[in-house]
Amino acid sequence: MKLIINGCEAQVSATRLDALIRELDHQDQWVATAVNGKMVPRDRRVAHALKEGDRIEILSPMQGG
Amino acid sequence: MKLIINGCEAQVSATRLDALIRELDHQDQWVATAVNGKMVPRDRRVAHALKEGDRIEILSPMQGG
Amino acid sequence: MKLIINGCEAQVSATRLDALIRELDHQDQWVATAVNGKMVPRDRRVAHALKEGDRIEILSPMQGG
Amino acid sequence: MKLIINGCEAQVSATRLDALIRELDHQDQWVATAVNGKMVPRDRRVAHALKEGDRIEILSPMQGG
Amino acid sequence: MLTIYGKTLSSRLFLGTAQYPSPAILADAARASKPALLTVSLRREMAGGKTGSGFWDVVRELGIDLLPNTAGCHSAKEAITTAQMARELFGTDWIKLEVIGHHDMLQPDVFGLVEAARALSAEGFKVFPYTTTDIGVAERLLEAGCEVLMPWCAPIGSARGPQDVQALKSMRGYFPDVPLVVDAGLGRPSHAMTVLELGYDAVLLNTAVAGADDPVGMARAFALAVEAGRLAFESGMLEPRDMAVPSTPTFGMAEFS
Amino acid sequence: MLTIYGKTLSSRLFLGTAQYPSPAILADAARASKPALLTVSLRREMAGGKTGSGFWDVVRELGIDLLPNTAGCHSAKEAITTAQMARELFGTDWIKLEVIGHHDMLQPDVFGLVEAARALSAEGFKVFPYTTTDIGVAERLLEAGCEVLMPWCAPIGSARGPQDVQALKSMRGYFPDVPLVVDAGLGRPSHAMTVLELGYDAVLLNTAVAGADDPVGMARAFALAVEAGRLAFESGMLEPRDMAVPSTPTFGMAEFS
Amino acid sequence: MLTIYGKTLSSRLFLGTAQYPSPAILADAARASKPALLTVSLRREMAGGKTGSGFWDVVRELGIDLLPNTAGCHSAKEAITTAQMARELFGTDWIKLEVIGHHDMLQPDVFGLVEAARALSAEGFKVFPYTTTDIGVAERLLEAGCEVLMPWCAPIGSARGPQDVQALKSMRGYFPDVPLVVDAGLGRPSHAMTVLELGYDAVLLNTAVAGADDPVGMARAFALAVEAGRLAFESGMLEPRDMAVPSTPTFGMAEFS
Amino acid sequence: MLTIYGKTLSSRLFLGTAQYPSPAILADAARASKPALLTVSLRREMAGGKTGSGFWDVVRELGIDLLPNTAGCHSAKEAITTAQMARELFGTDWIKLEVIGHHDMLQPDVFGLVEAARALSAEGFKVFPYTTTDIGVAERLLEAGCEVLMPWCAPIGSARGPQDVQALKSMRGYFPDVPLVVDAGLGRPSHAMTVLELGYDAVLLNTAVAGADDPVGMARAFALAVEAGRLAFESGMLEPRDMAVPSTPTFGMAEFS
Repeated sequence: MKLIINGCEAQVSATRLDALIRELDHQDQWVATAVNGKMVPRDRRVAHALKEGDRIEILSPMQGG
Repeated sequence: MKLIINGCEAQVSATRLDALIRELDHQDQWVATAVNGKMVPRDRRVAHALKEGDRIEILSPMQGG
Repeated sequence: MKLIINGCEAQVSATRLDALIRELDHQDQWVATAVNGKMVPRDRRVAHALKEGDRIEILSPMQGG
Repeated sequence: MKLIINGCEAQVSATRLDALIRELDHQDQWVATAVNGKMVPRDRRVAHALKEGDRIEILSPMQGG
Repeated sequence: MLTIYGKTLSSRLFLGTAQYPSPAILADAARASKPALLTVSLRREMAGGKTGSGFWDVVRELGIDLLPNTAGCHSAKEAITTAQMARELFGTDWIKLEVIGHHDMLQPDVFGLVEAARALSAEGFKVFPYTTTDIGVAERLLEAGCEVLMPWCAPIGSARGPQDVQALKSMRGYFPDVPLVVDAGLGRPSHAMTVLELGYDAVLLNTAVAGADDPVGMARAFALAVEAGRLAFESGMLEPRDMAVPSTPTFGMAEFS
Repeated sequence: MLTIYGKTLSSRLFLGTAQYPSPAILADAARASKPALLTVSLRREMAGGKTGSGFWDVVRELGIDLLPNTAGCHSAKEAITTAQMARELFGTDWIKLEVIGHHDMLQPDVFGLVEAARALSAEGFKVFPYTTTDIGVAERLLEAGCEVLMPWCAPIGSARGPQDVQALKSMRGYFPDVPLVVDAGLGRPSHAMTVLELGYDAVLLNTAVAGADDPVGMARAFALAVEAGRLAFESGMLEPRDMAVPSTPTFGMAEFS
Repeated sequence: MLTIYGKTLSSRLFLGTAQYPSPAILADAARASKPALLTVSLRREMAGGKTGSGFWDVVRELGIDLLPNTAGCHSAKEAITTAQMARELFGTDWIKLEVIGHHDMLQPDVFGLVEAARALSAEGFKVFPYTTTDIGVAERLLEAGCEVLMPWCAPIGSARGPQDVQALKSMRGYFPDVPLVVDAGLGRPSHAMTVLELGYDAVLLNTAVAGADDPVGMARAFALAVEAGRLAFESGMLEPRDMAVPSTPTFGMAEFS
Repeated sequence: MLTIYGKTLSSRLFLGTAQYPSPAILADAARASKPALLTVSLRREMAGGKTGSGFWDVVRELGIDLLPNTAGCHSAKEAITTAQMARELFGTDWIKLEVIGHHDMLQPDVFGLVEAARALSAEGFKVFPYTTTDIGVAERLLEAGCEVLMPWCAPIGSARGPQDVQALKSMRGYFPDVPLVVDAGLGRPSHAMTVLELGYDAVLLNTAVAGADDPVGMARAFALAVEAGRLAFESGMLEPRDMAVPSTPTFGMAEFS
């Protein structure tokens, strides 16, 4: 299935958000996720089915002022 | 009829706004009027019937910065 | 003999500066002295004869900024 | 005779200051003169004999702030 | 020349009409300074049309265009109704829009201001908003239909002059083509001149003139200051330098040693 | 009117003649600003009286009183000889006395300045000393015979404007009856206006005008600024206040609630 | 001690974590200055959780409370979603709310800011709003549920220090009991000290420390400045005077004439 | 470390001893701020060595090096005799040289100052001259033998803080290797910090501490300010910029639209 992940098109096999995080080799507890502009909390990722063309944001801690 | 004119209670005989202006001896063209918080244009004063307790504002030109 | 001590006229019996300091009950090591606008060092007080009308300044430590 | 005129060495034939001004083709009334650091007024130039090595300053009006 | 809402103004000075020792002195101050606009307000009529009518006769005789204000309004609703009444009374759709947040600072309430500016522009008013140097607020006022902005440079009547020159510069730089009029906070002609030198288009004054020992002389001084400030802006001023630079040429110095 | 050394001056602006793009532009700037005095200097004559003679013809044609300077002199001796030569060359005993301490600041050398002022006053010169705001130095200059003081407000040519307003106020307050002319450091007409508002009697300018994109327009702007600044001083300005004060009366406000 | 949202803070310094030469230098700067809070943000994860993880390990080891921000958000919606994600990621409901109006000034967009503050407060966030000195905006932020205000004193990263001291004083005077933290615009420790002397409760810094030649030394200097500034405020400073007043007593002066 | 006349000083704070509520509070203030030097003066002894002897006992117990002054002297002659008496009384050849021009400004009389500095240096005194930022005067003081300069930054006791930062910068830049101590005019710790940030080597204070509501707390605040200001100077501060610059990286921003 084709998704837009952090602004870039990507072809993935995962069908749920928790699987996508694993497929991308992210550390589950150090990322926050949003799908199509809405946050998806960590405990809902397992239940969150992905659809063709979903816009996924995967964010992690960064320097800030 | 009792009205509140520019914040003060007053007993008047006029039943329409144009008559009130005359009764108060104001110069019709140098005042602007509002009833119960809404402006009443000059040409509508004649048609504007007053009710007991109406709050009337009669304003005239003043210094301003 | 009459002197002007720190701006005030005074009648004293001392004839030398070291004696004057004692007569005025000052602590010798905590005052500095001048006669007629010139400093008289501590070790010269004993040799310094006073004359009628000499202007004596006797100064001590004070707060300063 | 060799002089230093406005900081530059120069060989001149004039022996008096008024003659020097003419020799240098200056307008007499629009220059002020000094010899060896001292001003020589206009009316004294005729009487002022020059000596070998004199330092002559010939100044004229200039922009100023 | 300065053009606002399609009208070319005769000067870069707008003058308030309040607080003068007498209507006659107001008239003399206006004649001495030839402002493009006079600001006026409206208040409750007392005792048969007599209130301040001496004032009103004087102002009409001056024949200067009027800019009514909504001074003292603390909500968009009050300001809107006041503007509607001013339009009828003064016969102009120009309005100096003031919505004041709280008393002790007389600071614009930017939320009420934008709301009222939207409503009044929609009713065809030509709004002159009294605002701050906040650029985001300014953008909303322009979106609302305003074609001029009137930022304060210090609290009303404080006479302190420009308190944040950087903010004034930023606003000028961000809106190069919008007429910007400094309204409120000016105390001295040099304050007015300073903002004109920064490229501001005009100033609106009242207290600094009316409260001077000689309001007529001060009005004239402000008029000259505004003219000179604009001329200086157009003539390209020097930038400040850190080091001293001689004006008189050093070349050709005599040596007397 | 301003009177110095018994002579009443036609304006409160003194203008320098250096650094203009051309003598013609200098002439136009002078005509546009009508200064009371033009400052000039003298330098080594080069090549048969031709040096800067275009300049000199132009200056004479203007018919404005001249104030020769001793710019660039680093000792009392140099300044005294230069003043003597200037007196003959320009036919005036007025002299702007500059004794400069060191190059990079062009700061007055107050020791050499007082020494030269004493000597020149004794020779009958009318000395206009370029000095600092140091009040003790000013007292010695007055004792030496000076009847005017010309303090800097910032380094020459820095265009920074008044750097220490308190010091300028103190000097004005300490010498209420001495003509005080701010010389050097002014960059913008509002700077000149500010010192006139403080009660200073005049300003001397050069770089700020000659170095402007349009020297003629800038000269005019400074002339207006000086006129307006004096008028403001005489008209009694408001003092700054901390709190905001309404200009439009709040009495008689309508209630629409 | 300073208490915000019921939590007593260990210092009056909040430190940003961006722009340091290395995570190690950030850690040393934090140890040298002992800030009460470290600000952090979140960004797109690149390449398998490796992005800035060196940074993240360092920050966790420091064991200092975190204040996530919504830097770079240009709408309430973006800021709200970012805050929700930050709450989960950093395990705190404290959020530094930035809604930026436009790029070149990084000025708060006060409309988006108030909208986002209302929504986030309703969701239980403890909002630290990055705002201006606008008092009307501040009142709406407090109504929205904010228990602290973080006004700028100059544009972010400008290092200019307080540009409008009167406005800062007015805000402090108008909200005597609200914790006020100056966020953005500070360049020098003396700037931070100045706002503490005015009675501000704390400062938030980043560029001034991270961009110094020696960030660790500068962090320490700011920590001392903040401590000293608060101590000065509590110790009751002298008011400026116009006239000079001797410190050494003049009574009892000797006479040597 | 700061070294003056070959002696390394323990701090960059010099503290005056006048105007404290009591000698005990002076002692506590000195203990709280650990100044390198305490300034003292001498006055006419009254009534048998009792005058201010409580003060004198306290000062001796503190065991801090003393810097006697010539405060109140209006001529070189007075200052020289006072210095000679101070040397004997306090057992030190260090002297803070004050020659005051006139009362209301307590401004240094630079002519008397240089004259006295020459005479005292010739007698072996280590002169600490209280002077202005005048660079020509400073050069003469150095020629006279002074190895330190103590310029004012505002009138004594005015508490106004630096009035002409450009002049302070110029003096620092012109004398990179001479110890420069700001003496007089400081009112707030941030003022002291500002001059240390400019690279000044130390400050001398009195009124700002003694006149505070809590002199002991204020003394501590100044001590921290001086330490922090020096640290900031050595750590290389950011220069102010005109435009805003983001601290949080903008790279990797999420998109929620």
